[in-house]
Amino acid sequence: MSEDVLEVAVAELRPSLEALLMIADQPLDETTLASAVGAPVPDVTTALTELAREYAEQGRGFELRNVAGGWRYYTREEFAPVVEAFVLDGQQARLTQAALETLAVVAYKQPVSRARVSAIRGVNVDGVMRTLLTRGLVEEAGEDHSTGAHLYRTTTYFLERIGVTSLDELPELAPYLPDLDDLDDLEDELGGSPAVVATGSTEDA
Amino acid sequence: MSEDVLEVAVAELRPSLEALLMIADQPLDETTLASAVGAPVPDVTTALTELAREYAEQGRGFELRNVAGGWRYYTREEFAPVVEAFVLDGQQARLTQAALETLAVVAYKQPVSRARVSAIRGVNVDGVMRTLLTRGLVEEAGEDHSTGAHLYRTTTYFLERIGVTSLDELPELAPYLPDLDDLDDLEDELGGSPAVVATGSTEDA
Amino acid sequence: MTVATASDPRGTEALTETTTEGTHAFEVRLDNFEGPFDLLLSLISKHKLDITEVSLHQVTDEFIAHVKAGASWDLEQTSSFLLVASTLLDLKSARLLPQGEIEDEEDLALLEARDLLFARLLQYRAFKQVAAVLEHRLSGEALRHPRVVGLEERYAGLLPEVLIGIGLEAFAGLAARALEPKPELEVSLQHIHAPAVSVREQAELVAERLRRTGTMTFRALCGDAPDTLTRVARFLALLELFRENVVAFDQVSPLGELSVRWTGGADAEAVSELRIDEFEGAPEPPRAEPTDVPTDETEDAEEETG
Repeated sequence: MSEDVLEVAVAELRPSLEALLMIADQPLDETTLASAVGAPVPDVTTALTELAREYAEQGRGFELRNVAGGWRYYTREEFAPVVEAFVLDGQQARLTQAALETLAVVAYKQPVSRARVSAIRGVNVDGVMRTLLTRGLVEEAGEDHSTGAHLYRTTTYFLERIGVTSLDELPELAPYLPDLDDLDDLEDELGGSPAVVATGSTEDA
Repeated sequence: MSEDVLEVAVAELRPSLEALLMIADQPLDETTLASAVGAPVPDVTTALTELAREYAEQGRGFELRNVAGGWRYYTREEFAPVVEAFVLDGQQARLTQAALETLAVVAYKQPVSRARVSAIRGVNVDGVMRTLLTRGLVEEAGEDHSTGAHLYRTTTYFLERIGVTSLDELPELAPYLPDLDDLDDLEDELGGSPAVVATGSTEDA
Repeated sequence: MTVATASDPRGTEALTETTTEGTHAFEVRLDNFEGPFDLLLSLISKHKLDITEVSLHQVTDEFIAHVKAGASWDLEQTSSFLLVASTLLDLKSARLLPQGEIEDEEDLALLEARDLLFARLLQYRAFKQVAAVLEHRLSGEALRHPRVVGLEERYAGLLPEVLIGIGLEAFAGLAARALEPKPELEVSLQHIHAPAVSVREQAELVAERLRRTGTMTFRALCGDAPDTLTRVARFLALLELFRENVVAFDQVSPLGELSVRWTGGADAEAVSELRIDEFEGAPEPPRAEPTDVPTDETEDAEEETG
């Protein structure tokens, strides 16, 4: 492999695209993909089309589709019943530990960007945030003035599910925290906008 | 397709699994998958193994792996540069030598007290253990009956991070040790010895 | 390491502000040794030796030199090094005696102490080796990124009601734990503010006491030490006195009570004539010099007196 990741050898174009699409949590357009792998857009388009054809030929359970200009993996229509049954069977009712933690951070830090939640949790939270959005527990809340990053807050559905009527009813964090001063330092260190600590700051959440 | 989703035809077992794995936001174990597709667990295991082999043979940019008790799609190692340049989420922070050694002792001696780990490493491990706890690599596992000391063990996340399904897959410690029996005796002797732990330990010298 | 701060709007396209780890991504890899066993092992392997009694003798002086150079380590670390140093010195001094059969309790205790040290060294080496295996696995694994993608929209509507499953208190606890400042790896700054303690002064005090009483336990010698640093200084002072051949150590069981015997002259002058090196440790800048191994080579040569 070339040391310059921006020049993926032709033979590796397809698997590189597969890798990118596998972790992308939303459709990716050809220009974005082309710049990520450092190949010309027409080559990327060809490669994507071939991949899609290959998956179909091999009867894979997923397909690669271009919807409204963006490419993304979808489950194949034929297997929708299996997926539906799986989704319906209740296994998915519970949130994963990662999702719960992310939700907790959003609840107490809102409005907050994904980057900030990632920094706090020490892991990338893109996928988990998407899950929380899908589940209707979290919603977008504008953009950060300085960075332009999307901000997120909890929803009324979240309040309903956790059993309170407003954010003010969430327990104070202070008793659970070792030392709040340290925390402030930490936040300065983490950069980004000044912390919006007040729990009641989003009136409509 | 059969209207009864709980009986996936044999030919459809593999694509059904692919579809489920594609929408899952966490690793799925063989039992869960088997009940979702209505096939016997051994068949599911075989199908998963074959899929994984197929992806490898076809040089896909992703792989299917059984890690920490569940199957999940991962991007293939070779394409890490492309993926990392794209997601910008940085790599997992490297662990220090101290953290690695402490983790190794916990992994092989669990459940184990801090004092015992300290005795083996010859240095205090309080700070390192806290880091490992914060990182989710280690968790508390009750208390020692006789001493009341907190015990620690590794987590499922640790297994995930080192890419194994269970602790059994860790390399044997024995080949690295001249005589394990002697050491067990030794450890009993050292067990919970405060010698190298407390700040006042110089008095024991 | 790819690092983008939260305020860096790079990559605002499809994946938006995906950024980085928390502050704990910036862990420092110290060149210091991970404790006395680590140091011993590196000294032994530096000389391409196997773990034997002879190799222990060969590295004893170097080990002691490192302990001295490490006077600005944190106190716990220093004391753990001193424990091993005392065993090494015991062994080395024992070898100077005519070799023979095990004569008394003392010899037996020394043999036990030696075996214990061997066993602990070997054990530590084993864990160090598997730690390397873990590191290899961790770094390999970090190159694979799992698919963590939310459910397709078409199925989202089918999802059952979310079950948060934990109470409000537990929920707040989760948030608190996530927001808790992450402990940096133990780069202790304690010693920077520790008052300087003169090893020479302590040596004089210790020597004077021993000369009067003949034998004292280390515990008793340190009974009036106001802090750990002073205890460490007294221990270092003892090592110096040992080098000057005016004290001997007795330790009945490994990690047991250490008693110190005066073997020097009986008159008070014996004390004042002693040559005790002062330790650089006193008001030094923080953070020990990062490369203690090679630079100490020359010092070692001068220290062949032990």
